[in-house]
Amino acid sequence: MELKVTDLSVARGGVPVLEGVSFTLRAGEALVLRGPNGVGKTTLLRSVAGLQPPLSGQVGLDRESMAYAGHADGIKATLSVRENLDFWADVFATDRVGKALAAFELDGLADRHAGNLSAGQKRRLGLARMVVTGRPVWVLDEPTVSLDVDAVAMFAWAVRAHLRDGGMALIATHIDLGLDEARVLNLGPFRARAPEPDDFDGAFL
Amino acid sequence: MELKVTDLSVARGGVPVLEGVSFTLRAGEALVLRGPNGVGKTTLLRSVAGLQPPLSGQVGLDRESMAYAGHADGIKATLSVRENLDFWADVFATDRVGKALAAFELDGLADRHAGNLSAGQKRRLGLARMVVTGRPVWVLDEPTVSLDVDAVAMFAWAVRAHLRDGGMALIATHIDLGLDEARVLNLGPFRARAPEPDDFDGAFL
Amino acid sequence: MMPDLGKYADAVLSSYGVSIVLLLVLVVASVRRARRVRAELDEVEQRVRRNG
Amino acid sequence: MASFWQYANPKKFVETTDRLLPWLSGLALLSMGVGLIWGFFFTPDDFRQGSTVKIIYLHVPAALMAINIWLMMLVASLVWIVRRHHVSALAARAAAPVGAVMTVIALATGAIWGQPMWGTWWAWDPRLTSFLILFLFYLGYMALWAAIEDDDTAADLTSVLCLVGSVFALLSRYAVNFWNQGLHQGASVMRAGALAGDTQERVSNVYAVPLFVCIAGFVLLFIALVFLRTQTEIRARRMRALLARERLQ
Amino acid sequence: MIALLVRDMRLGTRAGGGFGLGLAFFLIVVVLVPFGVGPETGRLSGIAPGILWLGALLACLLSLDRVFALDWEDGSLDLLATSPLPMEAAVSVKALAHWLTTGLPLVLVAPALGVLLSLPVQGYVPLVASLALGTPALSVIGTFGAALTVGLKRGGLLLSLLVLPLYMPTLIFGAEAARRGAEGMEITTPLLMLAGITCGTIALLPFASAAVLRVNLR
Amino acid sequence: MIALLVRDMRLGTRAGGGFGLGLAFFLIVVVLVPFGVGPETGRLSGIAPGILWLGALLACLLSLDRVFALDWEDGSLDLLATSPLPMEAAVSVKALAHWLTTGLPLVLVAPALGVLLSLPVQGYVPLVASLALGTPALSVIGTFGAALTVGLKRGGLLLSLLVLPLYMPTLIFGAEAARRGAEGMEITTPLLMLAGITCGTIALLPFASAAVLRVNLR
Ligand code: HEM
Ligand SMILES: Nc1ncnc2c1ncn2[C@@H]1O[C@H](COP(=O)(O)OP(=O)(O)OP(=O)(O)O)[C@@H](O)[C@H]1O
Ligand SMILES: Nc1ncnc2c1ncn2[C@@H]1O[C@H](COP(=O)(O)OP(=O)(O)OP(=O)(O)O)[C@@H](O)[C@H]1O
Ligand SMILES: [Mg+2]
Ligand SMILES: [Mg+2]
Repeated sequence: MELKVTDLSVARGGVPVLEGVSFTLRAGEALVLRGPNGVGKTTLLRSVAGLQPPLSGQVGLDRESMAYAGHADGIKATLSVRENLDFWADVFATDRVGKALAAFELDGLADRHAGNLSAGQKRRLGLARMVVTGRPVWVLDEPTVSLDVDAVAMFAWAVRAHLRDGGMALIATHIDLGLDEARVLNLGPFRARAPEPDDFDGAFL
Repeated sequence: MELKVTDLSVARGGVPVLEGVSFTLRAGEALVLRGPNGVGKTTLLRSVAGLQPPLSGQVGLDRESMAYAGHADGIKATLSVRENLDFWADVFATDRVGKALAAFELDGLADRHAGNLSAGQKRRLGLARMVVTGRPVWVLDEPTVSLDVDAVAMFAWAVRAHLRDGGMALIATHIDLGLDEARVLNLGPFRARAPEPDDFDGAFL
Repeated sequence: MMPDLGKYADAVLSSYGVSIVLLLVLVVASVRRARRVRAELDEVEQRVRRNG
Repeated sequence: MASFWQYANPKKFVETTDRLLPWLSGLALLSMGVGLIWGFFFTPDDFRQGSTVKIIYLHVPAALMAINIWLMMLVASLVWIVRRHHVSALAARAAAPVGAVMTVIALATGAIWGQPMWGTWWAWDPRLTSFLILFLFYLGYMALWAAIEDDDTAADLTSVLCLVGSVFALLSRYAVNFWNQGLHQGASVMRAGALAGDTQERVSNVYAVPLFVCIAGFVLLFIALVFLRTQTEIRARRMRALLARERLQ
Repeated sequence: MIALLVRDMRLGTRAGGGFGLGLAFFLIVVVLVPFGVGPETGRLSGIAPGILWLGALLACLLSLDRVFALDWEDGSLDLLATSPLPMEAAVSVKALAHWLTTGLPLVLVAPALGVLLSLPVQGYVPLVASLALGTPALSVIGTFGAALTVGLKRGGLLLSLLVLPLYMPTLIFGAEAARRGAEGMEITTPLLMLAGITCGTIALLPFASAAVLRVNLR
Repeated sequence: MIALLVRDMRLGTRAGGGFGLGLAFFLIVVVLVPFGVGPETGRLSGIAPGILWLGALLACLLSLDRVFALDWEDGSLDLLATSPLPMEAAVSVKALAHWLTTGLPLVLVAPALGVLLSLPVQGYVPLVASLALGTPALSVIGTFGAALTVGLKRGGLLLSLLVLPLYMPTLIFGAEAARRGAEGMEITTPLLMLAGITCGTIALLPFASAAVLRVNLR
């Protein structure tokens, strides 16, 4: 299994932000996307995950094999940590809640209402959800925001375990993840150029 | 002017999380708070900023001299970047919008609706608000979340300028801010210890 | 023993019935919750004492 | 004896009420039983209302309690706001469901009574209407307690609501009176001459004595219930505190 | 699917979740009416079926923004969209959960409120029947409206505005059935129409809602 | 203070901000009533003042959760609390902004809707007068309710439950004034009472709201 992205162009708010992005991700590989603020990492990841249609280009795998985690975690404040994960385990028909809790050291917090977690603990819960999904491709947008050093190490460990099982990971980040084996793709060069001014066609651009 | 915090104990959700925190911050100094996820950094900062009453202990300055920026930025998606800052400039009765825009390189985005910014651009806008307030003590909770390397440098530069003007900064963070001159206070040792189990008094603990 | 309630028997009996049932529900609910919470607290308290 | 406020200590409160509760509940049971049995079996029918007068032994005590429990909650809320004694806030919380049930009883017995007397289950009489509004206040108060997780925050907010609500409940009483002049009896029980029996509206002694026994029974029942429920709230709160602290380690 | 239903019901019935509040709102609207129009029994009983239907509709409406907005805000909707659950199923389950927490309680409590508005005796069965048949349609249509407005911050009022015209046929037939019933007239025709509307919306609208939701997510 | 008012008005009138939606809701409720209760002119004109008041109240209620919830969610409220603006002022300004975007338009449009419900001619002045006097109280009381429920996710329905009983006196005097006016009776007493309530709430409630908000922020 491999994720092959060819010549992908993506737009946000009707304005093209990235053009001609291509990469291939094979089983057991991780790719780190880098680039300055506003270059279009979030937009690219949402397109890859199938949440928004790309302007042009192909994503080789369909959304059925991806698990996406964005800036927001989808955590229900009034459910306990375990209930939150149980729900996703049911939806994805897997039984990895115990594994996920262990991977992010959430056992001690399992019965706490998720609303009462600190910023970093919430983030850990959000990442634990990825383990629960059991999907081969993890699409992660700035996963280590608010995490302390230990938690970043947990995250790196979880990603490595996932890769070892033949998974893939596509991660956008600004900071060091401790995943030295991951390839890095800098998105700076793919910034969309302004189109010709008088190229006034059907798409108004 | 100095910020003298003596023997502060803070609680979250009725549970004490930190005990006996003391430090002094003099004009022109910055203090970085560190500690693992969930140790109570956010709680401490909110107490210092006067948003929640401490369990015991004193904060030497009143809230009138502090500007607080938490995990959420208070940005209005339907107002433009400039309108967002103008509002705070009016509330704090200052005229530093131009300076703030320049400090975080937001001039180019000034007329964009804030809802259409990327995560990092939003964060820059949130930090620009601190410049606008003109308050001497900046209380910042994980300010560099989602910022790229250049933006972190802008932030460090803005903090230095603030310190040079006689300001102070109290910053909780997990990552490196590039502020080498700042003192660091590790909150780990101040974790609240459990009181005796059968001390069943007015506060139920 | 039962007094003659005349044509209003329905009204009188049903109001007594409704009220007594409501009061009983309230009392029983209160007592049961009291028992449960007391037991739970004892258990927690013992555990804390053992660990603490 | 030091001061009354020592009972504001949760531990002291629990100990004291633990000793008092058996006596209180026994007394409540006794007086309610005596009052209701006396009223139901051993009082004559009214010449106008027939046997429906017997409803008075439930209706009037419940109605009085419904109002007075709200007043007690108001006092407890004030004590919490001014002196911040946790027991006081928890007592207000414990009393609210009792008050709501009393309101429901007053409404239900009134409705059942209304059918033979006024020919309708419900009429928009001011007294009845203000009871309905009171019920809404109870509902809102309890819903607010239930919705907020942090105990002290909930105590603060509900006591402010109780305060503001009391003012508005009073206002609505006047508004309702202005809006519709009603069918309902005046408050003759509480009137000075009631027992002396020299006014036209008096409740004759045959009815009054068991009625007072019933009222006493309801009051005692309320006190017993509030003690029990406040204990429960205190324990629940302590348990939450202990569990939270346990998680801290 | 069952997981989603269970979660939604659980969220709805947890503290602050809003179960029973639709009910309370219904109660309050009905209680308010006599204050607005005056307490005369004759006037009240004439408008009782209509007011009860209106109250049910408004209570439904008010709770619609809970259907998707919370899941949207915290990102769950993005995650659900990438999950194996087909969007149509998710939408239907959401509508069902909404009906179970809002519509059903309203149906059950409506007779009691009929008393407050002095609804004539023969009006109770038609009222309950029309509400039981009509409220599922209200939930399904409302879910469609909620899907349309999901991306908008505080779409609450816009949502009402969009959904109310869609509610019109249901309201007309429902209130008509209840009113005719109260006046002792024949009610099969409006009830049949109502049943038709409900079946039609349940069968077809979820596809529209799912499509709209997908557009809103990108 | 003026900055806050300007910002709130601007946010309210921006796309998705909700200005005019309260109005639309009012319109729709009033339009729905004839479908609910049947179209006979006599019956309608009898209940017209009450329905207009009820509609205004519900439209007000529905927009209340906008008062603080958005500012709470994005953290602005924390920032406002640490700003030089006293909380009492902030709360009053919020209430004023709410009235300007909701209450005032309702007052202005009510006569037009009176026509739809065949309100008698002599009823227009009392209706507008009672709405103009009463809606500020609705906004201030509503702001208190919004402050109480600000921390709760989707407190919308709970908010209604808490606020509606508080609205009762205002509604009774307001609707009574409008109704008596429509029947050509004396209306000074209810109008005076209404004015009293409005002044009282404006003078006192902001303190309670500010206190409650401070509690909710910690
Ligand atoms: C659902 C409706 C009703 C409610 C909420 C209600 C409420 C009350 C209240 C609050 C009182 C206490 C008065 C006081 O002593 O201050 C009371 C007393 C009383 N009610 Fe009702 N009532 C209702 C229906 C009725 C009906 C239908 C009747 C019978 C015709 C009735 C007969 C009485 C009588 C005889 C008293 C005692 C009055 C006295 O003090 O002498 N009530 N009710
Ligand atoms: N409606 C819009 N119109 C024009 N430009 C927009 C609109 N919405 C977003 N943008 C721009 O699209 C760009 C891509 O945003 P995106 O969120 O993908 O960036 P990002 O790489 O994830 O940044 P960050 O690291 O800050 O999260 C940004 O520069 C943003 O300002
Ligand atoms: N209602 C509650 N009951 C018990 N504990 C709570 C409650 N709410 C929060 N906590 C705990 O209080 C602690 C302090 O949280 P706080 O947000 O201050 O941490 P933090 O240092 O800011 O963490 P982070 O780096 O993850 O942001 C956390 O361990 C959290 O789990
Ligand atoms: Mg991004
Ligand atoms: Mg934090």
